[in-house]
Amino acid sequence: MSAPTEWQANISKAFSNRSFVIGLIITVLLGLMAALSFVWTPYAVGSFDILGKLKPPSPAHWLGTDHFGRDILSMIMVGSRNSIAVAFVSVVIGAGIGVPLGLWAAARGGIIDEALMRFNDLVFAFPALLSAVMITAVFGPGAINAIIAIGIFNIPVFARVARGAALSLWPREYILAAKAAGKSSLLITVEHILPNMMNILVVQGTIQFSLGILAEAGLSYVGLGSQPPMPSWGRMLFEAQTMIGMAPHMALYPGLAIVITVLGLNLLGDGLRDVLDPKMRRERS
Amino acid sequence: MLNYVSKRILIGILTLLAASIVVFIVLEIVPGDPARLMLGMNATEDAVRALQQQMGLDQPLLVRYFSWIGGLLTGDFGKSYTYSVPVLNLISERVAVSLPLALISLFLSTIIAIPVGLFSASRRGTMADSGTMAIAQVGVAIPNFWFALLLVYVFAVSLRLVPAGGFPGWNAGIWAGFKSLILPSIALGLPQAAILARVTRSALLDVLGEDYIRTARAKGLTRRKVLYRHALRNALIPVLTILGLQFAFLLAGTIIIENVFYLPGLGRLVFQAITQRDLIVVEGVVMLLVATVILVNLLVDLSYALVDPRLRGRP
Amino acid sequence: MNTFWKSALAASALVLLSATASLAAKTDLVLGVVLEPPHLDPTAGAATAIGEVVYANVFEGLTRINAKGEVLPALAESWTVSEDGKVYTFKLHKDVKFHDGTAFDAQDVKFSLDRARDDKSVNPQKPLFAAIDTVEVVDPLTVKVTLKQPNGDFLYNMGWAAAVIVAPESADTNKEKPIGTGPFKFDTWAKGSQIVISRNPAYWGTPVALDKATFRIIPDPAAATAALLAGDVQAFPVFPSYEAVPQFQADPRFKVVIGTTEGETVLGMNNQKPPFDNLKVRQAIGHAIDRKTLIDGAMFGLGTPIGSFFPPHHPAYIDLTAESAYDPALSKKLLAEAGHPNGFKTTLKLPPPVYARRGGEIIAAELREIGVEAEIIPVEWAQWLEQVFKGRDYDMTIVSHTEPNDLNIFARDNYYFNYTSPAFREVIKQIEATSDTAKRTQLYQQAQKILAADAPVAFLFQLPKTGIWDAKVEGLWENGPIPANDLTAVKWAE
Amino acid sequence: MNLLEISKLTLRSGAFEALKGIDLSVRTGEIRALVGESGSGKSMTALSIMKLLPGGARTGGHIRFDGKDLLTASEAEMCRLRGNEIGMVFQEPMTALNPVKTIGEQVAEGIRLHTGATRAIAEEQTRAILDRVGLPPEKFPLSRYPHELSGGQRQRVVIAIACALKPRLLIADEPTTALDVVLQAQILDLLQSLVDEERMGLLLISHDLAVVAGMAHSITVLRHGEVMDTGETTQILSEQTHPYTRQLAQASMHVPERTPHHLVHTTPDGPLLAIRNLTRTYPGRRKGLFGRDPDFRAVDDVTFDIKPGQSTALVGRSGCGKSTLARMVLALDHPTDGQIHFAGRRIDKLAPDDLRPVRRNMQVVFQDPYGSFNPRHKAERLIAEPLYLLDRELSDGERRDRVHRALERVGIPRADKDKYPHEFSGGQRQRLAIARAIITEPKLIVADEPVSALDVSIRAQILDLFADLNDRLGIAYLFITHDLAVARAITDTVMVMSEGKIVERGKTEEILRQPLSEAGRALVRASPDLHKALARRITEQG
Repeated sequence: MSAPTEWQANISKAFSNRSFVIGLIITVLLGLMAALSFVWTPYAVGSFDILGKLKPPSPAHWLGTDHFGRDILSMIMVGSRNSIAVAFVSVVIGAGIGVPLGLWAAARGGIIDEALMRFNDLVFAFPALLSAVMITAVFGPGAINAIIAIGIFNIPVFARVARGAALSLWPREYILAAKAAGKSSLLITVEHILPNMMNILVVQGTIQFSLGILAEAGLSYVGLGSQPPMPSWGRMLFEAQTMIGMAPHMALYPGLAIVITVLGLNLLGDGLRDVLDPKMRRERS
Repeated sequence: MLNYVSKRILIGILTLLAASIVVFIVLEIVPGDPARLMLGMNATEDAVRALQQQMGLDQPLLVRYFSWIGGLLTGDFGKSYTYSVPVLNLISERVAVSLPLALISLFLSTIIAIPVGLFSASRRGTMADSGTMAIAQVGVAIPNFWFALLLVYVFAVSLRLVPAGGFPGWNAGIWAGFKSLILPSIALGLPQAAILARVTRSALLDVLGEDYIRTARAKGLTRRKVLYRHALRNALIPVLTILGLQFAFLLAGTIIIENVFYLPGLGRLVFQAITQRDLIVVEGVVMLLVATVILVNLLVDLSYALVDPRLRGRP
Repeated sequence: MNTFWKSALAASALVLLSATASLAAKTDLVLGVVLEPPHLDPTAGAATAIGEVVYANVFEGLTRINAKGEVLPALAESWTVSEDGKVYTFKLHKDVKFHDGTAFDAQDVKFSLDRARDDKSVNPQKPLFAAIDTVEVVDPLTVKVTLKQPNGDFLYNMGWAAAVIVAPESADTNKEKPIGTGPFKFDTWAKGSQIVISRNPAYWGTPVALDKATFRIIPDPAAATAALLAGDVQAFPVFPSYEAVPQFQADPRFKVVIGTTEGETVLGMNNQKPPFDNLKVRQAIGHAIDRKTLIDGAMFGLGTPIGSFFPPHHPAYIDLTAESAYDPALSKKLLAEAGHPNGFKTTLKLPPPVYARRGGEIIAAELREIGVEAEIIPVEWAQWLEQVFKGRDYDMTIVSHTEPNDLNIFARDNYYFNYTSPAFREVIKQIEATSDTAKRTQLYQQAQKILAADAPVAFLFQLPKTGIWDAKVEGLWENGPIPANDLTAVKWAE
Repeated sequence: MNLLEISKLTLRSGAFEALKGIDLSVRTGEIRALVGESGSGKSMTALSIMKLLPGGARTGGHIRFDGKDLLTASEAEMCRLRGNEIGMVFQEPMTALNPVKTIGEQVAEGIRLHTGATRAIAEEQTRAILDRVGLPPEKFPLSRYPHELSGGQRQRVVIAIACALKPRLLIADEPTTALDVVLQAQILDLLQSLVDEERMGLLLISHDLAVVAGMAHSITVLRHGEVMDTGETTQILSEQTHPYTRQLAQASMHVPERTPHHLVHTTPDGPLLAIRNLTRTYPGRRKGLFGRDPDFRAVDDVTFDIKPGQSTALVGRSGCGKSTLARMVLALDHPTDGQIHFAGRRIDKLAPDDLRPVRRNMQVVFQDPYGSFNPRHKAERLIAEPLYLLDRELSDGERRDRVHRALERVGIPRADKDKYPHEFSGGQRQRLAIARAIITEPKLIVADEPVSALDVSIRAQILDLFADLNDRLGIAYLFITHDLAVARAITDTVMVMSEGKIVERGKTEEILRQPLSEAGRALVRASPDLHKALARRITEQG
């Protein structure tokens, strides 16, 4: 992707960046936890033990059990898959559609650019959570629709970032040189523009990923995210809400899981930004 | 300047129009018949049909769209299917809760975040800076509904300092109303403050690297004076952008918080209206929120020009 | 953390105790209700939330149903029934006035009943009035109602919220500003927040003890718990959070009353859609469900198991749960006999209430044990009505049938179960035409047995009425024979 | 006693030693030039005096101002000195002013801070000083914002800020590098007269000896953080005892050797490039819903020819339209009107695909050696990019041969083809840019300010390379520059451009010796010239 020497420099810079290291450790642990949950969890998440419900943390159940007697640690482990999958796919959707749109608008300018900007205005004019509620009201709740709802809002974010970065690259002299070498806009975009904005896209992707985790938790919390029997952190919180008086651990641990995950991703994003692109300003709401 | 404003207003109106079409179409395909929902499981088919007729649901799509749009233009948002009162009345009752909530949260977020951002930026690299930013970093990661949950149980149920939720109405007195908005405002405002403090700090740090800061220092200004007189105003543009986004978020994104605190606000109205298929209410509220977002964006753009004279002459 | 919460709760309890101790007998009451009524006209909307506010408080019918589910006189002080059971002559109370001052007389009764039967009627319970042939005003205080055929349930039906008497002057505005004849009159309604009613000083009957009653709308179970604990509401007649009940039971400040309702909760199956058209499959599903686990897990132990479609508090009830006792081995055998030795895949559409969503999770897990993979599809009520109830596009669903006296739904054409049993229909027909109690009891039991044997649905449990209120509040209904919060006898103890 | 006395100043930032024991002094009323190429530590010296160094830099030695050691002075003492006793002017006028404050506020701020004057009095003084620096209040009210001023005007505001309180020492850090030659001369004149009037000491920092030769009393030459040479201007420049000083001086006056027969490539086929009535207008700014500012004619009815092998300079002040013209020639911008013929073929209306053979014969070299390469590609790929224009795809071997040949021609070792751009120095990068331009063996190279971002010694080498390629390969040049020294060095003919029009053209030597147009005269007069400056100083001193 970039010069080996630049790579090496970046890597050593990265590993001396505290945010990056902490963020990376948390993110890697999260990934490992999700991967582990495919082959092993302390208890099966589908097994109910009504008699052993609402038990506080103990050696048998490190994080206690929920209202159906399920092991909360196992639920959190399996739930991480759901959070990661929803957030990741919605970033892929957002970047996959938004980046080409932004690049196209920047390359063509004029009416195409104006149209994209107006489209962005339109999407941004809809408060995100409200629209997610509307989308799930139409298509029904579920992980897939949550992905679509979150992904749609990632599109203009990536389109705007890609467009902005591309617009700042187009007047560069090496782009002019490539034009003088007779290359088409498409070829220039692929060869010169896109590789030179990967840093920004990676950082933005990390940010949207962490926002996606939060958004998924919010949607699940209001019952519009992924559905049982698939565990999800947001729904665990929703279920815990009425039992917080007798089983506070049910609310505590899934909440902490969200906080730590988002924190880890944000730290990773901050670190990446510091390492890759010290000038980039962070865009988020 | 005037031209710029008129262009922005025109774009805003077009966006609003496009939004109305999107909203109308989306809600058209929402499954579920409001008439049947109102009459329930024992209702006969002709009772359902009679109610559909009463509510005007039997009209063709285009007719309904234009009568709705025409109504909006004349300030008539239609009549709620379920409450059978004018939508505008419903909305204005709810705005009286949501708007103060959003404003208090925004106020909280701003008065916490900007001083914290200034404090941190002026002590860049110190323990105080990294400590503050670590807290802010955690604040950004906390889902506000979880935070709300913790607040309710600590401050309302345990310490009984404020009501656990509900809204007595402004008729019960300004203080009583305000008291029931305290916790929701904190739950909404603090995570936003964390974001805003980070933005403020990084905007300030960006500005502090500019050449004109060095010019000001070369004049003999102290670091502190440079921070307040030169850096702060230049850092306001990103801060204003975030503030604008936050206002929209706070006004509309309160669905969850309003549920936790059972506040009768716009968010809960629209959520409830969606589940009850009170589409005309949903359409009205969404259009209002979209219009608000557009208006706030316009105001933010105009305030850029107040802050930055370079934008005043923009075509 | 755990101990922190406990001590926090204990501390709050102490504060509450000291706060309430000094109060003298009050004459106002704040009740929590989960759902906000869409409007306040029970003759134009099915939402139970309407009746929960206005029934017996603001509006009254010819008859009324009391806490035990018995029919009592209301606006009709007495009545006579003709020999053939077809003509009912009601004698009305005199000097009754609507809240707007207009007088109540036989014309209002005729107007109300005719309006409900009309072609243009949007009455949610139109079938209740289907039996009526004519309504005649004999004199201002006498009304004669002639039925098409005898109907044993007629007096009971006239006690429903949808059959309350309204005045022609105010019928069109009742949704917003209900005008009835009841002991309370409507005051204010802050949408999304609360509805206030206050004592009607001109009431014709026994005056009520309360000056004012506020129905505060609290949809969120956690918020309901907090509001009760904080004293913001003093009574929650149908408390939405089963899991919080033990907490209140342990708290001497509160009275917890677990009553019964008319809500038979069933796992509905589409009897015409394979594989549910096969009796053995339906039976297999019934035997796969452990009602005790279900009630413990989804309802926190609240609720009575049922083996057929009949409320356990009814004198004619017979316990048929043994017919579909929990026996997964038998389930698997039945499935194999039905040609599904490895089970099958199906769907389970769940409406919003917690009994359905939580119960659905448990049932899906239990069905997995016998090889049936049920995909959970949560739906809103509007979708449920559209897809399941009207469209009959579903495999399985869970819903509680809360209408009183609704055994006859299994005899209806095109009802969403798609269950057709000529034998059962015949029994229902006989019940409707019978007034004799002993005979009716026998028929009811016969009907219960047919249903238990045919297993058109899996019978789960009777929905409990979890009432929680301040220990000093007296007179609230313990059971819920119909959805109502009758405040006529409610008062604060000295 | 010297006003400023720097002794053994060291500066390190981490492991890097930026200054290695600098000695330097400025007397009251003296103009001391501090000259060095990029990275020599001249700006660091200035910032050390102001104590405005970036965080993490550690200083040693002494900086005495008026006898007081600044390195040990407290921050409060420094705040009292800055702007009051010591003023500073920076290199980049476009960013040196706060965009959200009026120029009045920014000038008055220092005055009020140090004198405690009331707002009214401070504004009075502000008007006076702005008037003095050439911004009369009637034309430039205090309420102007920086963005409403041009670069030269902004630099005047910066000077006003620095001189508002008549400091005893003024530090000017490359105050004219970002400006064109005419502005440069004006700003230097202004600085000189201010310093003379108030008897300030001036520390004038520059990378170009020719710029300072005309006004500095004494010169200190800096290289790699060490003082190479120091002394009186006339003496230093006339004797040139130190080899580095000599090197700088020669580079500044360098004229490449060119063989006189370079026009032999002329063919009877007519001109290689023929421009006819070329015009480019930009629509005026929209004012109201229907109103617009008048259209702006960036290039206005330009006609000229370039013969094969001919090297032509297009000179003019910044904003005169020369870059727009170049972009149209390169078909990177479309003319509003007029025609462009290349090798006898009209090219201004060609479709992108039909342009390929044209582009193959017409390549470009840009100004900025840092921005002209994609940082993610290796040198080989970068240089080979124009081969895309060939009609047939080359084999890997052919491609490599071409790359090797191009690298050889610009004097870069073959092995370097596997390096990334950031691994090359500025001068090497400009060589790469030239290699890229010649790889298709074009007939014309358009070079847009190809040496103006380079240090003088590098600049000389690159000019030599251009001259050499012209000789050996017979490539014609269209050289865009504002620097007459460059034009003089390697072109045969010159066109002077002003406000979109070509106002004068002819043989390079003749025009530079005796310009006829107003624009040409201004350029020639303002152009720094070491020979002339030295001659004048020697006569002045008698």
